[in-house]
Amino acid sequence: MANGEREAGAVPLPAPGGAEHPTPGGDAPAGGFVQLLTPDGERVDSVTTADGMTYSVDFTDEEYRKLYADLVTVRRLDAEATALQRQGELGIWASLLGQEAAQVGSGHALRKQDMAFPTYREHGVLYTRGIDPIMPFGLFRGVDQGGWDPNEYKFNTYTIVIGSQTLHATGYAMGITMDGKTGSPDGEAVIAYFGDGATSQGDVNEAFVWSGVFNAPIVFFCQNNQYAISEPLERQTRIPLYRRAAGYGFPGIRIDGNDVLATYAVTRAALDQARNGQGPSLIEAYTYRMGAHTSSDDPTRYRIASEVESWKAKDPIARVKAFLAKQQIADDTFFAEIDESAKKLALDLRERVLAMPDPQPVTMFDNVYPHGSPEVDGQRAEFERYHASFEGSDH
Amino acid sequence: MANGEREAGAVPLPAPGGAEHPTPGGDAPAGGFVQLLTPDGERVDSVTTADGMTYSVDFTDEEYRKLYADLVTVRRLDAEATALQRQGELGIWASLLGQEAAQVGSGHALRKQDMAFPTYREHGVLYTRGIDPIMPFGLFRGVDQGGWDPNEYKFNTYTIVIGSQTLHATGYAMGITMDGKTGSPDGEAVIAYFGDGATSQGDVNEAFVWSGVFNAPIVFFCQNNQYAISEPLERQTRIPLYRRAAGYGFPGIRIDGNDVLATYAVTRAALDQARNGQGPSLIEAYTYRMGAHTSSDDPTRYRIASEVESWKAKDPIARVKAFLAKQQIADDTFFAEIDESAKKLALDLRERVLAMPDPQPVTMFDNVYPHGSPEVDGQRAEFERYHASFEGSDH
Amino acid sequence: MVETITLGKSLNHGLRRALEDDAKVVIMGEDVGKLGGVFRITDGLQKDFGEDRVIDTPLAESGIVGTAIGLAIRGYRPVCEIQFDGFVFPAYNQIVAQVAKMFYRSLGNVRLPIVIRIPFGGGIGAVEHHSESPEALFAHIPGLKVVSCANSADAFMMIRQAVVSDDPVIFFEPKRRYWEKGEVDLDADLGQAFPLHKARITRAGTDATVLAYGPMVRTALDAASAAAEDGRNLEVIDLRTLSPLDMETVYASVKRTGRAVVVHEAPGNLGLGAELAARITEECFYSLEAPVLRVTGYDIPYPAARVEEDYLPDLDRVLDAVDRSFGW
Amino acid sequence: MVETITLGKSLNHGLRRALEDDAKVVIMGEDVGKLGGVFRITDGLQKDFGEDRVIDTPLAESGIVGTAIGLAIRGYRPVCEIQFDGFVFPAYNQIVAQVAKMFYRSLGNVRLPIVIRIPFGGGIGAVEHHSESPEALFAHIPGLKVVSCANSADAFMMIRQAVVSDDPVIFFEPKRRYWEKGEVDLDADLGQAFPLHKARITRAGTDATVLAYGPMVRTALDAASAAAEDGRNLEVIDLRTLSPLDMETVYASVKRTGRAVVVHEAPGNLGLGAELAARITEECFYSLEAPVLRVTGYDIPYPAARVEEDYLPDLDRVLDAVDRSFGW
Ligand SMILES: Cc1ncc(C[n+]2csc(CCOP(=O)(O)OP(=O)(O)O)c2C)c(N)n1
Ligand SMILES: Cc1ncc(C[n+]2csc(CCOP(=O)(O)OP(=O)(O)O)c2C)c(N)n1
Ligand SMILES: [Mg+2]
Ligand SMILES: [Mg+2]
Repeated sequence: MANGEREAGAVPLPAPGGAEHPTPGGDAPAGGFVQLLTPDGERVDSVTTADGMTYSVDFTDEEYRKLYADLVTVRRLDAEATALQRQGELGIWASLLGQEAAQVGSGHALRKQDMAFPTYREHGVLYTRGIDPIMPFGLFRGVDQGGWDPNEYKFNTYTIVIGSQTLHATGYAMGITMDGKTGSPDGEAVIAYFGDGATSQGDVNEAFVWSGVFNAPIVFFCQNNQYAISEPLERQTRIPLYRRAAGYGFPGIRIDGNDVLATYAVTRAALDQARNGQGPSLIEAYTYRMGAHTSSDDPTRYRIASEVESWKAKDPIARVKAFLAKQQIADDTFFAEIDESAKKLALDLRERVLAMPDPQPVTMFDNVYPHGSPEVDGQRAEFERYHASFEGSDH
Repeated sequence: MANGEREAGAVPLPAPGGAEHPTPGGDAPAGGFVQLLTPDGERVDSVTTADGMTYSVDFTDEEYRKLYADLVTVRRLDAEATALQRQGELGIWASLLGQEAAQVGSGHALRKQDMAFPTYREHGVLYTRGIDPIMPFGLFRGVDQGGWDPNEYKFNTYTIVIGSQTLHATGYAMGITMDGKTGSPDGEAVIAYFGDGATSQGDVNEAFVWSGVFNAPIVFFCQNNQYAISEPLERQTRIPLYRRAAGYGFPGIRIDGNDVLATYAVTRAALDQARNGQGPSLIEAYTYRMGAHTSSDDPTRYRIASEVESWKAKDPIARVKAFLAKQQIADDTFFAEIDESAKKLALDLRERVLAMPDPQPVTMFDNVYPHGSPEVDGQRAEFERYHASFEGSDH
Repeated sequence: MVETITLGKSLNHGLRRALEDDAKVVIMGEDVGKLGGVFRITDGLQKDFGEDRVIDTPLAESGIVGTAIGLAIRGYRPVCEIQFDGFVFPAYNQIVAQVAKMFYRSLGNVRLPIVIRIPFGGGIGAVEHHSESPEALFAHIPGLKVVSCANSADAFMMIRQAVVSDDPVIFFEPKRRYWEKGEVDLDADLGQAFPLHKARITRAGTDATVLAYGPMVRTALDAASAAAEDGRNLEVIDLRTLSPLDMETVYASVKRTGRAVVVHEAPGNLGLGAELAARITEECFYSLEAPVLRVTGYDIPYPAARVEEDYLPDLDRVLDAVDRSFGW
Repeated sequence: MVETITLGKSLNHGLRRALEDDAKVVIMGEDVGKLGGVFRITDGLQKDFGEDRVIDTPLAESGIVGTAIGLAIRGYRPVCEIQFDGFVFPAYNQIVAQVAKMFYRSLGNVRLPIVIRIPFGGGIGAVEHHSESPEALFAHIPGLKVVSCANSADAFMMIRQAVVSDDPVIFFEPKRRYWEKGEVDLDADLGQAFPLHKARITRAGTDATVLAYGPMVRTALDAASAAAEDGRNLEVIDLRTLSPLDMETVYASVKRTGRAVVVHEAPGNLGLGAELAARITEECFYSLEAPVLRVTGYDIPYPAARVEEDYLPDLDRVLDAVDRSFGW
């Protein structure tokens, strides 16, 4: 990469638990964050934080293009889902618009053997795991509750009750240690996703306690998208969230969550530390939820248009495109191709979503217990008898 | 006081959230703590912490003697309770042995208008509030569940479910703000007591979240007595507990919890900050549970005698006695008088505990609902009918 | 002034009145402020009463109830909103071990006049945790009172009654009925209100008693209308109070009709229907022509939205139970 | 090798066997390690199996169950100890929303073979929160199985059966019976064990059926002995499984005797007795000579230790209910 070391990106980052530094300006929040790609597409070669960690990326052109393609694709798929919801084909949709870099960057940072515990919004992470993007649509269409095998995909089912999954992730990570699968570069690690709002839940803080005590190989990845539904960050904390970690004895770091490179670099480093036996860390990905909380939400009730506008200037995809163009890593043909292939994927997704069969009502009695239960069996039989009684009638 | 400034006591204390400093030796744990009276009774005039706060006390001789008297008295009452339990007169007893300084010091630091939320072990705080020490014996004798009026005594009922009271305290403190009772020297403040084990509970961490967000006038007072029943501190945290606060954006400080002067000075300052509108803080009182967790516990199963021995050298009362004697603030006659009056109080307590009447069984139906309930009324009537049916029989 | 408004709007009016009537009343919960709650039940209240009266809280249910307890100890009357039924469980410990027991523990010294509002039940096509009916988990706990409103008029009065009550009240709101309209006398006086802990005969009948509450009252009434066409005259009782139960009203009805069917969305096993059946049988043993029958959700987790209509009790299942009762 | 040992020791033996039989079994909880638990049920296990198999956890019940879920997803079989009944509520959210539902949610892909052990019930003279009977709060939740043992032999086998079961099991231990002794065949084979989810007729009788579980089985048996002196022949069923209920055994008995009395310590309102009464009445409507009667704790918070004997069902109250049944 031709870029030299550049001060602008290296916004001062406090050491974990250290005092905040004033921000020299630019788009970083007070306290700074790690940024490797500025909003106008300037690469920062590397950033060294106050605790002596140096972050950089070393991607091939091919890898850069892949990152870009994934960013565009997850945004396009998300837009398709939003449309499907508006058309009544989904019960609800939780859009990731604006958070593509945080998700694609951290998702790529995972190694094959790593396990992810998502919330309900990590469609982008899911995609980078190589999982068929249709997977969560059962849940949002109301066809199932999110039925896949976490161990097959190394990606847990979506969790809706805020914060719960952070404890599951911690327990899983404890299991990695118990299995002797840490302490080497091909050890395993866990990433737990959650939002800014979730940091207020007891469970999330208990997960911090446990991870510290058991030195669990886990990365807590907080997408601070500035809102918990209508509530701005100030309702959850009066200091930056990444600083929470210091109180539990492990590093916390804030990254520009709209910068896919910083996200990748810092997450990869944190995961590698975890797999090497150095324990937990917290990453606060500073980003913004560009859309509504979910399709049921009306954000005009609680935030002003100019705020959303100001974040448009920090778009996570535009900056990568600018960078690729400037560096001649990609040209308009490439960009058009990616748009095209994303569109194709989206239309294919649409078709397959529309083709999703409604479940047979009687299947609601399945999978209540691994070993079954006479009560459920009895009610299923009763249900079938009852419905059979309507056969031939207009029911 | 004739003591000059003295280095030994001014063990370096990190700024809230700052990195730990090596301890220069003596009895302070790694990271240091605020100490104004050494184990051998040397006064330290004042201690200035890394965040620029200076702590000292300015007691009259009379006040010193009162402190000593309270320390001796609460220990003597506690011993009486332990004896009563052994004799089968109490169902259980949670002894404060070893924690007298943390309780008496913080209790004295409260101003009249301040509200305290205890756990089940704060008999010493209760005593300093001027409350009849018999009050908690209903609970421990099994006569009631701790029935007093928190607002009358500015001292909440004991809370057994670990951590719950920290949220109650936070809500109460929010109410102080809503009532406009902060921002002045005669504002109100709240103190919430809890143990080292409690710091792992979600509720306690949620209380930190809320207090930070609402800038609640509250002091979190953690008596780190090194154990949660059998579990040593390392099962709850890998760094000192006082550092937890920094992650929530308010100051945390560690004090020698066996030093009644440091406890008083730091707690008083924290409460005054709170009442002045400067929000919450966390005090970790570093102390030791000299006895069993409760009378049901057998600490020989999980800790060695030499550890207990080493803490005897840091006894919270012996050092005050040594200081008073050295400074000629009190003499043997005084000490004997205090022992005598404490004993009298203890024997009086014993008598009154033994005289506590067993509740009438039917009173168990009282106080279920302020407005009553037909179901409870019906069951009470039923109960009375049923018991009346045995009248004259041997039941 | 009698207006025809939705159940949701009635709650909004009721809460507004509660805020007006007593300066100690505060509303707290997630998104209750600017947004007015995800169902807009608190719409406009923060704007009119300020951020100290209508408090957007951190995202932590245990914190909501736990701090409400502290506020209540200080003399406030907190009304907590739990965003959806399935999210009350992080607060369950504070509710069961503290809210329910503090009056008892303190020998009557500490009153906790807290209302915990919970939109409950299914039928809105939602994802997991948004359609549950956990009322039995509260009704089983001594020290709590539990109520549910079923129509606009009750919504307006019952929420106000709950707020002025010194008992802790778990207030279940039938979320899928939020948009159903009814007449409400917005000047109605609390003093003359129908008592909070009384059931109401919503439709008088002679042949069988159908017991329902919350969202199922409408279903029961629809069933009664359909049954009437077949010449069967069902009595429908809206329980309104789930703890304590108003059994006098229930017994009197069942003794007249000789038959009872209980309807609720919650799983049948250990649902309210179990308790009602047990008590009715004990009290009306010789009046019953058939056992008390239950039409409830199945004993499975709330299913995916696309099959929820098959899970939820409906008019047909109620009528089927009535038929079975007559065929006993 | 048949030994006469306490119920508590039987659980200890059972857990030891479970740890021996499967390296994936881990025990976790507060004070379960060096101390062996406050009731010593895990005594010696950490010493023999190591700190990775018997884990002293931070003081956080939600954390205990939440991390157990993660361990289970990774293939472990965690056995969680909750120190006392009254302290399970901080974990209630993880139990209800996650443990109970993950198999369903994942369409059967995620099994959570977790056992949650809860010492429950009163009678030990303890302070608040140490004597509660919250079993109905779990039995009402689809996706959980709930059992309770009543004697040493069952304790030894049932805890092992619970551990090998892929269903999540809430395992209620009758804490006041921990010190009662009984014969246990320590070589007993799991394969030939009496099924976990079957009730057992503990004393055969003809005149009335007494249903009990956990600590009340002994009370019921004592009542039956006393009744026998008066010439009344009571059948006592130890339910053992609280969810699912083994109704076949119950129905058969009640159809024979025509009378049923349910006994439990939990408050009556919405307790297990309600469900049993409702089902028995529906199934045995024409066999019942009297309504199913319930002898339970009252609908009040668990009272102070010095009056608990008046709160708890005892022999006399059971006999009184039997009398009332006969007098119906
Ligand atoms: C325990 C719980 N309480 C409330 C909710 C309702 N709820 C769903 S999302 C949400 C806000 C979450 O905010 P955040 O953690 O910042 O994540 P984001 O949605 O912004 O990604 C709330 C309150 C829930 N799902 N779970
Ligand atoms: C929620 C909850 N879980 C478990 C217990 C049982 N228990 C009582 S005291 C205690 C240890 C408390 O340790 P700590 O917080 O350090 O306070 P200490 O007893 O040392 O003063 C435990 C586990 C409880 N009371 N509440
Ligand atoms: Mg957010
Ligand atoms: Mg402790």
